[in-house]
Amino acid sequence: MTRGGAARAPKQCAGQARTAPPPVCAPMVEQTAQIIANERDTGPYFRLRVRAPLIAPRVQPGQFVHVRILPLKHALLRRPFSVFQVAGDTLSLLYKTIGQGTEALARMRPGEELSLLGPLGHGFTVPRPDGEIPLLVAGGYGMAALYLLAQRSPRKGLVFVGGRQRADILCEAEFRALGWEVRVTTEDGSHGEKGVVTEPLRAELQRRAPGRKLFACGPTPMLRAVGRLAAEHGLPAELSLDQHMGCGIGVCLACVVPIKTAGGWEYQRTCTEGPVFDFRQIAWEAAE
Amino acid sequence: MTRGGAARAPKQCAGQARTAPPPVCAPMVEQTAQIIANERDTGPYFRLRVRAPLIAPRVQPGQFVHVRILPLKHALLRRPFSVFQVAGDTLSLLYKTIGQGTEALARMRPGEELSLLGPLGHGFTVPRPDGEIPLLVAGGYGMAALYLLAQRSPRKGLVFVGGRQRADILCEAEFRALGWEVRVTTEDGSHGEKGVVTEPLRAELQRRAPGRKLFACGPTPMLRAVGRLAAEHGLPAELSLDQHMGCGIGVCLACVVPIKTAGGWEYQRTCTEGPVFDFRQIAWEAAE
Amino acid sequence: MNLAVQIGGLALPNPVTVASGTFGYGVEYAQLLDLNQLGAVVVKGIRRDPVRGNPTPRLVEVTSGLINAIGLQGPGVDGFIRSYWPFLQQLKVPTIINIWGTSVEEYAEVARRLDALSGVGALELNVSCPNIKEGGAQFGTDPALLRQVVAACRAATRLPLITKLSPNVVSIVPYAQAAEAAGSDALSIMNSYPAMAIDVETRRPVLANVTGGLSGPCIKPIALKLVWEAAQAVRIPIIGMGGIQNTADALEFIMAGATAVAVGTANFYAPQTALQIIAGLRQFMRQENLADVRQLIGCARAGKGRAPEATVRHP
Amino acid sequence: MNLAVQIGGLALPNPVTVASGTFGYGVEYAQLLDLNQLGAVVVKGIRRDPVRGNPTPRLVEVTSGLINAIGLQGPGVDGFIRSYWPFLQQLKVPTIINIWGTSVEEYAEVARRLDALSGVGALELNVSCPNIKEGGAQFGTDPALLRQVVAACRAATRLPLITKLSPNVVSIVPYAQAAEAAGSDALSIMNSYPAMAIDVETRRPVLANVTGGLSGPCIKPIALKLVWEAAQAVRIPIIGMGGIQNTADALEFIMAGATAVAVGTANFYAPQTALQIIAGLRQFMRQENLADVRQLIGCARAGKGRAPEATVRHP
Ligand SMILES: Cc1cc2nc3c(=O)[nH]c(=O)nc-3n(C[C@H](O)[C@H](O)[C@H](O)COP(=O)(O)OP(=O)(O)OC[C@H]3O[C@@H](n4cnc5c(N)ncnc54)[C@H](O)[C@@H]3O)c2cc1C
Ligand SMILES: Cc1cc2nc3c(=O)[nH]c(=O)nc-3n(C[C@H](O)[C@H](O)[C@H](O)COP(=O)(O)OP(=O)(O)OC[C@H]3O[C@@H](n4cnc5c(N)ncnc54)[C@H](O)[C@@H]3O)c2cc1C
Ligand SMILES: Cc1cc2nc3c(=O)[nH]c(=O)nc-3n(C[C@H](O)[C@H](O)[C@H](O)COP(=O)(O)O)c2cc1C
Ligand SMILES: Cc1cc2nc3c(=O)[nH]c(=O)nc-3n(C[C@H](O)[C@H](O)[C@H](O)COP(=O)(O)O)c2cc1C
Ligand code: FES
Ligand code: FES
Repeated sequence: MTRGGAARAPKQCAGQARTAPPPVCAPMVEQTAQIIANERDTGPYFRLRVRAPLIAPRVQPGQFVHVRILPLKHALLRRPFSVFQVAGDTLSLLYKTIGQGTEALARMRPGEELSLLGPLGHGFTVPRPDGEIPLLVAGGYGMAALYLLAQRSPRKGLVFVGGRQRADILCEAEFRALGWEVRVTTEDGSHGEKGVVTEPLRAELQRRAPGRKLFACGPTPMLRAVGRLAAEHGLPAELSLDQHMGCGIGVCLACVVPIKTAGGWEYQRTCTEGPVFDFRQIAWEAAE
Repeated sequence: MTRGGAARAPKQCAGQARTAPPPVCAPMVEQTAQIIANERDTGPYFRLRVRAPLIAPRVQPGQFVHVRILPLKHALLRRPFSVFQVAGDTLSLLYKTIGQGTEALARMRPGEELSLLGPLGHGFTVPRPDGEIPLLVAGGYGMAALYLLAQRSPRKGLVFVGGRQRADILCEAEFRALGWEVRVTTEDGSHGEKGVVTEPLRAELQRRAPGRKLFACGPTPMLRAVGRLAAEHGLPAELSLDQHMGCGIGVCLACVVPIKTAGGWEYQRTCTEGPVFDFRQIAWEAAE
Repeated sequence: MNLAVQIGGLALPNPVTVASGTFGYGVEYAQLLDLNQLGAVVVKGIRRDPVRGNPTPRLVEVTSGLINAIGLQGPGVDGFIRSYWPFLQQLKVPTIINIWGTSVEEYAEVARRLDALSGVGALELNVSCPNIKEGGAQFGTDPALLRQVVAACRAATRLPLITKLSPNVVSIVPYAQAAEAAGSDALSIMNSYPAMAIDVETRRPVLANVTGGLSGPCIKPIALKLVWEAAQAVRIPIIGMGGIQNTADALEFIMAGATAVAVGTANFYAPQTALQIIAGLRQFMRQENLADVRQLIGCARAGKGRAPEATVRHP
Repeated sequence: MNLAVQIGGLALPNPVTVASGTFGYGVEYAQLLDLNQLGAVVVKGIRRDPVRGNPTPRLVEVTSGLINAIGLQGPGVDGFIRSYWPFLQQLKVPTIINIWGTSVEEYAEVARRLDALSGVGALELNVSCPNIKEGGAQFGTDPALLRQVVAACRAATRLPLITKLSPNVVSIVPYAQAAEAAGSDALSIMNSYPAMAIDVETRRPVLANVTGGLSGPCIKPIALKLVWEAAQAVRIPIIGMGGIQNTADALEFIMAGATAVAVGTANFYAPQTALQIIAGLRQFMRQENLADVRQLIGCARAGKGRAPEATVRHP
């Protein structure tokens, strides 16, 4: 069941404490957004920039937009994408073409329009200047969700980026330009270290763990591995989960994940209570 | 029921005598056709030119192509259009935007592709050099079906063109350029005579009817009026009928019209036995 | 120009409502649209106790539709009253509460408890959820059981009762008539249709629940036919739904005999749909010179509409 | 690599057939594709006498589908034999003849007359046409009548019998079992689904027949679920159909338990569909290292497919 307490009028709540999230969060809007640019990055990855003045200025790191790709007439649902960058009244997405929606999106041209619903979801907690040192861990398009966090974080840290091959390593230069240290791994060794992204992370934590906090976005096995490392070292970790979505705004209950409660666990919504959850809250066992 | 006689291998039959049409006609092909040009003519009318080397050279006047408009993902059926002009391995359509298919078509650009099935149907009988003088009667996009007939006819004649307003009068100059006389009517009087297209036709036939043959394409009420005039004057008339179609190739039986038989009437297929029928064959009463 | 309609004693300011399970508890949409413009707010189905729902995946997109197997996750009557009723109660438009149970007694109990709330617009009895084994569909595909459920709820409350029928029957007529005879004030037609999808990569059903309910534009022609048939078999009003995404869709249902319509799946991808349809209906009535939307109800039946000649363009 | 399958004694060179009524009598498509590449040719439904069919409009396009009410126009048994059989007889692949009647006796008579033809592959009993009042649907929605029809045809012919079931039932299981018990060698699932559309400009049903049968990709998730359920309830093979338009669709049906599939509505807009699917199946089997297409039949059932981890890309 969804957590209660919310008959009051909806209000801003992104970044609010996780203990009692109301069913409705950051005031979202639906807005027609014109495409400014839509270009290939590397391999199957594209960067899309749109004008979305009602959404862009209010996005918190880790939040997402739910995009209606209008040429996709027989596929109805919107597609969720993390907001990658924000500049004035524009926002950018970094997306991977994997299916009919993202492929149709990749064919769209500047001047064409999308419908955006956003900003949606609970994002990452932005590190405090005097807080823990952030270690970001990204797999593939997971980078998109973490860039805004790095940019907004007053405390610089390390970024661990992993992928299958060189083309999966995104925005390395951008993170370095922000003054963050970047550690790259690829499974085929075509760029950076050969291996999976959690290996250099494990090494780093063995070297020095205290005072660090993990922030991760990527495939579920990677997130679970990050969670295990956090547990081993007693560190906090915020994980951004990936679930198929219907509405994106908390009504369809398609996107739920099992979250621990006093008595056991209950389903909470990735689109509303998430996509970012404290790793200790997630009842992984119940999801199996 | 569909008329029999056809277990033999399919063969060329466009222009064949109407008495015993086999169920399968002019060898049709399915072909991907690249758009060369797609531009507005007047008002809601567009001209589309495509490269279709397997179809264009074989088209007979009055035949049509069945077009799959690929961006129209949730609307499945092909749309039928008369072949307007043929030049080498290209063919042109003249179409009016009236619904989702034609509107999607109007948005397509040179270089994009359509799927064409054609040439389809039984067209008009091309006049003989020593035969009757052809009088063509067209309403709106009906012009499209008649142009090729005028071009291929060794005997020149008159063209009666009608429409609601000036923008509905298409390819007047092209018919004149072929050396045909053109009589224009518009319902609002904005071009040519004010009135409906059958009025100047009636006047012409009253002046001189014998040795004339009517060929018509346009809205059903116009076709029926042309049929009545032909009957009054004892003239032959070929009418191109407009029916909603499924397959376009004779299998779905959606496009049928009632055709007189010895014993009464039977349903025949507009896409296969038609779209052009001798007006005396049509059992209009049965269609009501 | 009158858009108001009556659904068995319940007055709706206009005929456009939303479909249960696609609009949460209303509050979630409050930021995106003015709920007070709707004909009514219809909330997600609730039963007596909280319900955890099915494992994920719970939803899969298919051609022009989606299949869901949410499993009626919900807070239960108490949770609903505590968390959502204070918000819903302050709305100016009626709230219709969709309820279900796993026994005749449970349906009646939920009805009784909601009867005690002040300000409820109507109860919609979901006897047709395709995703619940005991309860749900079984009540909607057996006319005798359907009659018992409706009668028990009828005895438990004086609130208007709307029975939401299953499409998964040979003919909707006996079910529509059973609900009417047992005291239902109105019908909702239709719930989602039992369906499934297989992932050819994993070679497994996509949904954790294997099967689910198909909704969206793909089912509209089926829903329309059921409304058409039911409207000729009963005297109580019908709320038509199934794939409605624009004004023309809503008009089709009204012309087939529905007194009101509900927008479901379209809320997920186009949250303004219901409001756009209300505006579209007004525009249609203006163009067609209609003073009262009720003139359109069932007008597609022979002898009720206009002659085919008198066509005009619609919005 | 084996693609051949058996449909109750009838050997098909591959599992991809076409759906009755969407492929005429085969001859019409002969210019567009090599019929001898198909699993079988299935012809439009015929009864004893010629049938004129319904008035027009007979067909309307809807979202991701179409509704037809052709009314089984056809030449009757004699007309069929005279006009089409000489062509069909010379094909290398089997012809399946779809038949119907308005009484049990008529079904049996048609079956008997076709039994006398040499070279017929199988008879498909259409007990589920939604567009015929007497005959058609009534036999498909009453298990007792269904059993009579199948038994009477069984007595009339030794040809393989395929019973084509109606989707318009609460559960397909009793119908599938009734057909099996009465001697049907296989099942075809499903026919089109009863549906309708209204023209909001004329305010009238679009189809002259008012209602018709919905087909195309919009019904695929419904058809798939019926195949899934029937496959677990009977031992006879199933030909799956409903909205199939590509290899993945066909694989879904086979993985759900169909032994063969039929391409219907897609023939109208994409005549190469069946051949493309055959090529697609070959490619899939090559990639997946499968020697026999029969390894895929029903593999989506628990314990029959592969583990979700071992995913690969399909064509
Ligand atoms: C909170 C969140 C943030 C995301 N951010 C990004 C991002 O920044 N960049 C990026 O490339 N991708 C991101 N994704 C994944 C992205 O939503 C999917 O890749 C996309 O929806 C695929 O659509 P498709 O039509 O191309 O694929 P299809 O497989 O054709 O889609 C079919 C259906 O499945 C859903 N779906 C398929 N894959 C996923 C997935 N991985 N996650 C969620 N739904 C899926 C689609 O939305 C659609 O409803 C994010 C997902 C979530 C939940
Ligand atoms: C033999 C023949 C030749 C034709 N030649 C021409 C031509 O040269 N130029 C031209 O502009 N139009 C022509 N038409 C009409 C043209 O086919 C329709 O205007 C077109 O199909 C409309 O499609 P739509 O998607 O825009 O309209 P919609 O109304 O959205 O179409 C919905 C469905 O109805 C069918 N439909 C709608 N109107 C017609 C119609 N008048 N005739 C047949 N089917 C229709 C569509 O094909 C589609 O299946 C011809 C029709 C026929 C039968
Ligand atoms: C995700 C989802 C959840 C639903 N939950 C309910 C429910 O709780 N109770 C109910 O009666 N119907 C429920 N329905 C059915 C809808 O109310 C509606 O009857 C159906 O979806 C058809 O309308 P549509 O095609 O416009 O969505 C649900 C539908 C969807 C898609
Ligand atoms: C125009 C049309 C005519 C049909 N005629 C018949 C028929 O004569 N006999 C029959 O058993 N099914 C008939 N059907 C049903 C199809 O064989 C098939 O079962 C149904 O269309 C579902 O498949 P599809 O979605 O791939 O079209 C017809 C379907 C269509 C669209
Ligand atoms: S996507 Fe609908 S509740 Fe999260
Ligand atoms: S359009 Fe199918 S038979 Fe003519």
